Amino acid sequence: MSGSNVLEVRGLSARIAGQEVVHDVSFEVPASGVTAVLGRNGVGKTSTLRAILGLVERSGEVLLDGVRVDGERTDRIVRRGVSYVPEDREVFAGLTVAENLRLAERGTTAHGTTPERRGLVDALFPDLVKRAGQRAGTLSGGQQQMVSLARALLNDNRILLVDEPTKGLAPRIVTEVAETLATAALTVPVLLVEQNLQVVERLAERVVVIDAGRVVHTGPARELLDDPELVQRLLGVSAGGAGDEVSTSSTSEEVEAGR
Amino acid sequence: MARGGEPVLETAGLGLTIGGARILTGVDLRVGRGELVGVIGPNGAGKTTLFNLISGLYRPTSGRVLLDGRDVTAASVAVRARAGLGRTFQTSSLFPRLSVAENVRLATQRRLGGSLSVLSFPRRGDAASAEAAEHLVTVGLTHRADAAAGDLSHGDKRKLEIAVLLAMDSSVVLLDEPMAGVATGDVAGLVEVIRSINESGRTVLMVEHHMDVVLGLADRVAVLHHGELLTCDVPERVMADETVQSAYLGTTAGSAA
Amino acid sequence: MSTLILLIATGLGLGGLYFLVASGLSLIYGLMGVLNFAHGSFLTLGAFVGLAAGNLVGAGTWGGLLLGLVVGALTGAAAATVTELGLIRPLYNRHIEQVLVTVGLSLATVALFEGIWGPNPRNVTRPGWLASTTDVLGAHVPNTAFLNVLAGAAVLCGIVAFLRYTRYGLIIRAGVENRAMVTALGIDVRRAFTLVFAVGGAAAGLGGVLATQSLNYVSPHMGASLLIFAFIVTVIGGMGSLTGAAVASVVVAVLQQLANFYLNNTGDLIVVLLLALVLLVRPSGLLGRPA
Amino acid sequence: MNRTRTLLAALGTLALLACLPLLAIPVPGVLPGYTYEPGTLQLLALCWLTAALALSYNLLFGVAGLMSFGHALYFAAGIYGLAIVLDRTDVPLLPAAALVLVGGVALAFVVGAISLRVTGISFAMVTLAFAQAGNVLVRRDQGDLTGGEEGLALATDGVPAALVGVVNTRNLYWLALVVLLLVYLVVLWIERSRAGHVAAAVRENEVRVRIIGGRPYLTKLVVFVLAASLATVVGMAYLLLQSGASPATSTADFTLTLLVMVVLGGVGSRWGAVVGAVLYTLLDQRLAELAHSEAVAGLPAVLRIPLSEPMFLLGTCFVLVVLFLPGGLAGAAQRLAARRRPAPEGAAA
Repeated sequence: MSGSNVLEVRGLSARIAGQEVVHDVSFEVPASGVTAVLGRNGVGKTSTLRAILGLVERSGEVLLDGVRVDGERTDRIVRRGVSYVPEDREVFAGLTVAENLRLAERGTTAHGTTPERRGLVDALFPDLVKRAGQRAGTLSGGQQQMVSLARALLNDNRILLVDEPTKGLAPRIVTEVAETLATAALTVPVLLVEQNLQVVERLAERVVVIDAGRVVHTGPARELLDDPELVQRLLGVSAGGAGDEVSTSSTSEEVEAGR
Repeated sequence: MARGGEPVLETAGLGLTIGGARILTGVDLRVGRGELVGVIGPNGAGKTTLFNLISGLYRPTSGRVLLDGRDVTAASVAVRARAGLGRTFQTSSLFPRLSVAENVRLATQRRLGGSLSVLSFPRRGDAASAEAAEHLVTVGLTHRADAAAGDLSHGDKRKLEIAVLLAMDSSVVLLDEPMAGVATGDVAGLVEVIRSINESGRTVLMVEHHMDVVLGLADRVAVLHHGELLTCDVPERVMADETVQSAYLGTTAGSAA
Repeated sequence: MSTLILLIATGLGLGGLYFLVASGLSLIYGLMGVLNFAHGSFLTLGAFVGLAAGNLVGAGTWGGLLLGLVVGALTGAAAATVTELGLIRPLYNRHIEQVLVTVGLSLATVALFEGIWGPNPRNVTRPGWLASTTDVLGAHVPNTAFLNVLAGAAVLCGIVAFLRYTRYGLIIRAGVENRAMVTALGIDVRRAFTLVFAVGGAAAGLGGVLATQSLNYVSPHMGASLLIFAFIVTVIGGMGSLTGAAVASVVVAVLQQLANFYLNNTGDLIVVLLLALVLLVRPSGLLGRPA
Repeated sequence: MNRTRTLLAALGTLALLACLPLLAIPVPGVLPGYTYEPGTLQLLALCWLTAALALSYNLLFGVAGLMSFGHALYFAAGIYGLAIVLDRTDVPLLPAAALVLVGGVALAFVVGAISLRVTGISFAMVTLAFAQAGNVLVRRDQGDLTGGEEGLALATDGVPAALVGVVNTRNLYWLALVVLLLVYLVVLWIERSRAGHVAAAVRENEVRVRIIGGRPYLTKLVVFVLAASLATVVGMAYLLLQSGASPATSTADFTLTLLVMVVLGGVGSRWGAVVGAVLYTLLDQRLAELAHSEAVAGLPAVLRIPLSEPMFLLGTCFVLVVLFLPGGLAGAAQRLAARRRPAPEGAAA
């Protein structure tokens, strides 16, 4: 066991409605930086994250800082410092922004909320401070994603699990989300599920590729993204030039110029 | 329109707004008879919503859906299905505790009539069962005919969905990410099945992330982005379109050559 | 005119009772998806134990009634807590089984109550004022109606304030929307479940003692008969909607009183007809979210 | 081969049950006396009718997945309908029964059409409300039709003499057995029919049924009406057996006891429903006797009170089954068989 890994997953399987959707997945997340989980739609990336948290039926080992947590309930695992930013945001639509954030505060426990963290979140999301009294359901998709991220960042976490944070967002917002995540990743390791390869390129140092519920590739992000053939084979997307120096921000500028 | 003449499936100004959020706006899509149209777009662009509106699971807040020139906007899911509209779901949606054969037979039985009869029994030899058995042969699931559908592997479930689709004998078929969760090695076989469905004269509208599959199969490609239809054209032109490139392909994997 | 006022006033009083039962049902269903058949037993138990406690101070005194109300509410809360911890929690997320255990519990407890307190209704002694009436625009309105309306309104305000201003209220409101996500924020949502059961049980226990004052008797079956109307109220108001339950309680009870007087004692049937009508026009109930 | 054996076993059991009134078998502790005695036959006949009713409820709940809390309404409709027709008119038994059946079907159709607009828990509550309305009507005794709390005695003028009186309990026993067999066959028939298969499909995945062009609402309505009509038929036989109608059969509690029987036996299992119902009826009977026995009367209150309430024991027993025996008796039997089956293979290898 390596001491530099914050999270280790060994032989993890997940079942949904009695059907195994993740089979014997193993990988590590180093104690700093972003590790991206890649794979085509429906291969079990989301289920892997949810299995780590115990939100779906699972078997196998999950170690947080070398300690097994797979026997614990979801809320206990989260209180050990594992925050989750789910696919589709899952903000509480009927609650105000302030209430959404208040709900996420875990108090002054070991991995709870500190005044500094609260200040950081306020600084990171000035828009949310302005909209504190607004119902979260009336926010735009991008704003909801910010609420979801802010909920996770309020606490002093050991790791963030982030599921497709850019899904369905406009390119400019994608850039914003990516920048926010980059800032967050300076202080806490992130396990990121992402379809947008440019976001992956911008953020991730390491990648784990899943296909049909199994890990089929792990390694440095560069190595995968520089190899169009590998991208094509593993992810099923025509990656003509993932290695080109197209950054997220330049892409969004193109879009805006084009409109 | 690449094939056929008259549009068999048409949406006009189709839109859905939920609680002030615009999920889909003003989608005008015309699919000709026998065509295979791929629908692409980043996650959350509204592709599945479009399918739910066309198949009737959702009611649009604006616009119309026309099937064979007939306005079916107000028609129920079942009525549309009877009018020849079939679909699959992204995640398997079967009758988990019924057998594989029974899953298929329920569709053939519905089509051949007498579904609500308490006086007639389904039998091994009857027309509905015989046809169901044929479809199982087509997708290669005969050896699992008596297994409960819920016990199948993911790949076999996808095959079963295709068999049910064949059993419905729909003239228009909506495929929602048929490759989702299918191991890379099995993709080629499934592509052939979809091709044969299309070549038997059925119109296919297919949401798919797997670009090679879309480019290899589709007569035309529709691009959805933020709930709007950016374009719908032959693959070459869609791939060359700058707006599409930056909006979708650009943010996915760089530009296609 | 005075008859109409009397009927509306007694209807409002009855509505207060219905709401005390329906509020708990609605809260529990909204958060946990459980239809609690044993809710009537919480009411009956609260009534018997509350009255017994009140009699220690003195039957028919205000002090006794006050103590009875407090003890009744506490008893209901305790019974509900034990039920949640012992029977509902082990069947986490298996809604049908959860309904089934509450069905079994209701059958068993009613029988047990019969065994302990006998199958027949027993008269209760009320404080003098509660046994008399007050003149309102010529109508002799039973004073229990005022007490019931007051209690119903107080419980409504109390629950609304609890939901709006406390952290547990926040957790419950969030849990109604998305339970899994509440858990994923590091919150033990099961504690909120137990609390909701306890709050619902307290309202039912309170309703039980109040019902004895209105009916002037206490019986092992009073919970079951009130429960059926509470079910109807919950469906008409919209499953899981607290305000819906409040509105429907008043509508159902007033209509029932009017029909009983003007339409030859057909109140119960009219209520069922109203239910059918609501289902035909608006299957999700008056204030329920459309499916 | 296996099927033939099962069929032979079933026929054998049936023949034995049919011969019981002619035999003198004592089953101490279970039956009150020898099998030919009227008291015993009456209890057994009650078991068969309850089993038939539980089968009809299992069709609704187990096959179509419709949790109704108002099935007693159609049972009571059979009992009271026939009692009233025989009491108020000169129509002979068979035409009267046909008339009541038509009425039962119409009632089920109307109530089903309305309650099936909602699903799940709401459906349960709405069916309960309708049944409660029926109960209120029966108890209120409008126009002296139902006899209120007293109930209604069977008017025997239109009934064949062979079905009246304690001396003819044997015939009533056979009638009950025939009704059980009939209901079993009809339920089997419906389950195996095309509509039965669609109903099971609706239970599994309603959206998918709509996607393949089926009509879940109509399917559910068909099953609802069929199950209700069977209950009406059983109700009419029940009237003859008990030679009277009592308002207790129209209460919500009565439906709940049906639910208890079906869950006890195993939801969705036909023989489970039969065994559950028979077991329940016998237990109910024996526990009531236990309650009044001297052994119990001598106990301290903590033990005496619970033991003297059969419903308390049954309710508790039911809760335990739900908590610890998923699938009821049928589920337990299945698990037992599954555990036993691999053993011989292992021995052979």
